[in-house]
Amino acid sequence: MYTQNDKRCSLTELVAHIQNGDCLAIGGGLSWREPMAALRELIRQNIKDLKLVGSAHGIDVDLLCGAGSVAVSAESYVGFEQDFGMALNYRRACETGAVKVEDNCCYSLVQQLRAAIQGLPFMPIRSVQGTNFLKLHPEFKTMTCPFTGEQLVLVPALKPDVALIHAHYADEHGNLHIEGPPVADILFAKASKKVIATVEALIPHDELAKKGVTIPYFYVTAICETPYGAHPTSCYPRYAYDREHTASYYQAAKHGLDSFNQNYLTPFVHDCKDHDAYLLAIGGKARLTILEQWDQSMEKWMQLYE
Amino acid sequence: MYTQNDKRCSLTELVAHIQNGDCLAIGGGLSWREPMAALRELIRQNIKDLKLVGSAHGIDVDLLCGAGSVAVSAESYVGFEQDFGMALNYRRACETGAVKVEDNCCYSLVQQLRAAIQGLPFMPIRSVQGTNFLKLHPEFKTMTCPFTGEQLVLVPALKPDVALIHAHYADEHGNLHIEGPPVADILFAKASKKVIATVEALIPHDELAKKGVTIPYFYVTAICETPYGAHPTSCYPRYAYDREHTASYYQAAKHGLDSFNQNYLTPFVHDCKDHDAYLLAIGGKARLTILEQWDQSMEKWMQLYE
Amino acid sequence: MNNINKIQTCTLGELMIYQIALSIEDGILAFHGFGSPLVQLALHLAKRNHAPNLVLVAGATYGINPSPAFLTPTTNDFAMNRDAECHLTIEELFDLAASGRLGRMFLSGLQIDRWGNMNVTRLGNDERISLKLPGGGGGCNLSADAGHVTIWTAAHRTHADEHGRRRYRLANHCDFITSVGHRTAEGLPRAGMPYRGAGPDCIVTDLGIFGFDQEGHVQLHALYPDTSVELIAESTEFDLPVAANLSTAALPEPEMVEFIRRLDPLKIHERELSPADRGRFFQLSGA
Amino acid sequence: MNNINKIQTCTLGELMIYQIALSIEDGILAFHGFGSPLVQLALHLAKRNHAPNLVLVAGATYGINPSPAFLTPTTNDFAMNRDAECHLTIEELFDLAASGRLGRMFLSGLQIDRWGNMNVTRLGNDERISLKLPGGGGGCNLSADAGHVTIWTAAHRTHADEHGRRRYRLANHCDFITSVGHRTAEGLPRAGMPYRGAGPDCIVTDLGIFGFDQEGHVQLHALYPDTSVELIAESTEFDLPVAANLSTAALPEPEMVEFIRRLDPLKIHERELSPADRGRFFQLSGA
Repeated sequence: MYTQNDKRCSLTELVAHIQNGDCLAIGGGLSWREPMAALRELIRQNIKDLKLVGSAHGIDVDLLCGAGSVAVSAESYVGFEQDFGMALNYRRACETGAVKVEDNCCYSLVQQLRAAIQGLPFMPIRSVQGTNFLKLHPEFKTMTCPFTGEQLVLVPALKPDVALIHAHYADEHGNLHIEGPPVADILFAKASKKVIATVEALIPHDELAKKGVTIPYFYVTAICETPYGAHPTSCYPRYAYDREHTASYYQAAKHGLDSFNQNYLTPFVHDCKDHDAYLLAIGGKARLTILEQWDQSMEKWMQLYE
Repeated sequence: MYTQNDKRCSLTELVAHIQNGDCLAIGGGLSWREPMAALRELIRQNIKDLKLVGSAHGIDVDLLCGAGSVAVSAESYVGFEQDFGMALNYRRACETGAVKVEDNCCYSLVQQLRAAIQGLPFMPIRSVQGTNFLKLHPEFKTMTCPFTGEQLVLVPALKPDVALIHAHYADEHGNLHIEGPPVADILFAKASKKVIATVEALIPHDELAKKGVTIPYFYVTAICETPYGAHPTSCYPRYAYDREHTASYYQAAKHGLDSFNQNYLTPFVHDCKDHDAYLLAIGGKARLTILEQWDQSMEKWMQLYE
Repeated sequence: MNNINKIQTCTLGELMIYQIALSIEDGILAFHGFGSPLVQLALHLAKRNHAPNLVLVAGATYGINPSPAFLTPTTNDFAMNRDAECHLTIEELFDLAASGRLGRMFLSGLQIDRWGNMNVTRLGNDERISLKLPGGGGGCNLSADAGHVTIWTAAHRTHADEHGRRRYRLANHCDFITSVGHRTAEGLPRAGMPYRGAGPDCIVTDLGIFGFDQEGHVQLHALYPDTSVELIAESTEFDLPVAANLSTAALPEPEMVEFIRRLDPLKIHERELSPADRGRFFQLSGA
Repeated sequence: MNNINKIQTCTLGELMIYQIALSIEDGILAFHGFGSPLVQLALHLAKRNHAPNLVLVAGATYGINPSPAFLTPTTNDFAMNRDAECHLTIEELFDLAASGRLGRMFLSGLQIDRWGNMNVTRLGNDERISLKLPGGGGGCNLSADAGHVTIWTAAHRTHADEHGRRRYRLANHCDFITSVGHRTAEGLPRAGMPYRGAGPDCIVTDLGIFGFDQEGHVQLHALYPDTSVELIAESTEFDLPVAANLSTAALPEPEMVEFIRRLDPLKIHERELSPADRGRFFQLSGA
């Protein structure tokens, strides 16, 4: 129960809520509303040995794998879809054994989070049995249903240490507003021990209440105003996905870990002392304006993907 | 999956979706947004032997008990709070045995609905054990948790035959918008085999989408535009609770079932051929205007409760 | 301030509201359910005074930290939910309780036994219901899940009928156990049950303030200025241990009384009191 | 109309989209997941043509019945979700599946075995991962829960390496079973499992259209104008039964082709195809 009146803090303080070895749930999904600024700060703070849980992710998980921050991945998908294909840093880390693979499935994850939210030791599920996920998750159990005689899988409660979310708006009290798909963020917020959030803008409570509270304040540990905090992923309607930057990221990753270090991590993470420095490095106001103008015409929008 | 383009029908047709002996989930709660017009029509159609499930209810359940429509009550509360106290028709029907008492608890109900929504035979719950509800619900089972060794209660899936809801707005496709507390309506809509709804007003989809879709169309079987369909309960912000009418209802019930028949059921249900006739009987435009003007001043609002 | 200066007494209702409020810790999430004006007022009083960081969940609407326009006799009313900071759904509130995040709940009963078990379901037995009560809402679940429970009743006082029989509110036996206290229906100690919460720790009645001893048995903690151990014992069916440090309950400050009167201009909370109890007043110490 | 008159051929991608669309029944709820442009286009094509009452759930955004501005290479994009009629949450979509209300799902795999089991998790074994794939999203759950499953892959065709070895897409064995077909990882028949859904009933590949026989074994149903039983057998590791009524797959109408091209101006769906397959065209019968 987080009830302090003013939850604002610096990005450095925000990310310091994450400890080495934590189970971390990253909000957003694929190229949408990933808390990228906070993840870059996490890398700068050299936080390690994370266990990542989530559903469909891309550059967020791949970046952490490339930076060596991850010990275990229990995501259900990590990739760049038809955009660029496989997540190369993630793939390398899994194949070398640097990252232990504990892949999960979306609904199993949902049910595990729900068990935590409901204070239950487990939730039942019909699916999963018959697949090889049971080998990756020896903690799953089975039972014979006393009502139907069917066999059900019991997935244990999953209570991440920290949920890290990027939202559109917050008030000082920590109420969050997310526009568009919340993906698993609400589930993460309710299930996790701590919730830390970067937001595009802090606004007065009255204004936030009109937009609607997506996540009530008492779940939220700390917040940091971080405009463009999702870049290079999108935070519609404020800005679109930066495919061009992501393409350069992908090229850097493609030529191996050294290349990734030299051509991406160094210039865009380690050499940027903070988020403002990063925004300059990726092209500053000029670049951000292009991403913000996605809705000026269909042509401008489409150009972002060409 | 209800996918027809135009789900509008008459109140008579709407209510005809309910069959004798059905398990009926009534939306709203206490004096808020009860589907009263549809319940009056249900009584006129002489639908009988209903099993009612729900959380906190009042005049809706009491009216059906007074009309002899109910065989089983599995509500968790039926009363008039500090307003008038006990629900007299309900109490009488339970005490004579006309209505079988299978009281439930709010969270047990939630978990049973969730089991239906998730296609599971049951949901676990920690509470209930240690109380006498297990005697009223021999269908509940217990298990030893294979993770913790604790004893848990397993409550079976509850799939009402019909959920009957009064919402503020619908579009023709059946998307519903509810303002203010949805109570258990969303859970009912997802868990039930059929969803029928009266609404204050039908509006174009674009307008509805701006307000927000509370219940997606494909859950919804049929809809009927029924302005003031919640009267005498409230449908804020359109109109407040009609405490004066409810007081006369209560007086009629207080003097026994004959009095209730003669002084309430006859004039306000049986002698009203339809909802328009009912609106005239309760005082027509003049009375409704008073209820609509709750927000003109604090004094006007408070007067409604004096 | 002028109004406040004029306040020299408080009513029994205001005393009970204050005493219920004192049981509420700062920084917790607490829920007032419905049909409980004394508790609704107590939560708002607590939040305004010693518990500013209380997460106040309004019953029936599930609004958080609302500023009621005025107390209404039925809880699911926009007046009760005015300017809520945010909202829960019914399932979210109960999930919060089940996951150990509801700090305190407030429950009552037509029968309250020595272990804090309560009945709001029915009088009579399985074969014959002599009085069907409204039912417990979510009380059954919350009595197991909430961190702590405050019990209240405004009908502790009993009166003998012409045969000298009393129908006790604090009774030897619950005809039906709707919500659990420190012993289950089967007599098992609470500690052996996989509940989240610690059970009731406080009872506020029209006659006094009670706690629970180490066995989980009701114990008298404080009198009111106009009650005595004997009076209370007379209205309590079971033998009532008295705490070593028995005291007289503290009375609210005039500004608290003024706050209550402002929030409940229709005096809805007095409907919980017997007509006789509505006439009980206590001199405030500062007056 | 002028544009449509000019359309005399369709591409392999367009043929596949049409064939996937044909597997979609009207009036059901269907979900296209992410990373699957052929399927995304097929769902929109089906809804526009034979399945107007389809409840189309967009992958990643969970928007219902959107009108995409244009297909984007990454699915969780406002362009894909434009003007959605309403929205589900992630848990709601999976609940609908688990309660038997997801009529059809679309799944793919890097390995697809004769029973329709698939692998999108990894190549290699428990000790050593030789290729880590992105993972299955919700495919594992949905393969059990969805009413029916359409399998698709645009990489059925294999090419022998210098040693004459092939890496089969339609393979004897899945290194990891991510999603289940008609036999479980342990070889148990699907009918014995407490799944909601009936499993895969259709496979659309770059070489042809397949169904499943009564045993649940993959069976060739239809060729494309430029493929043959022999060609397909060569690229299939397991023995492939051929349906008695083997046919040639129907081609889309010109207006369907035009619709696809309008919805996917960036030709995102071609990224699923091999460069060689992007050059395959079929003469439309009406032309």
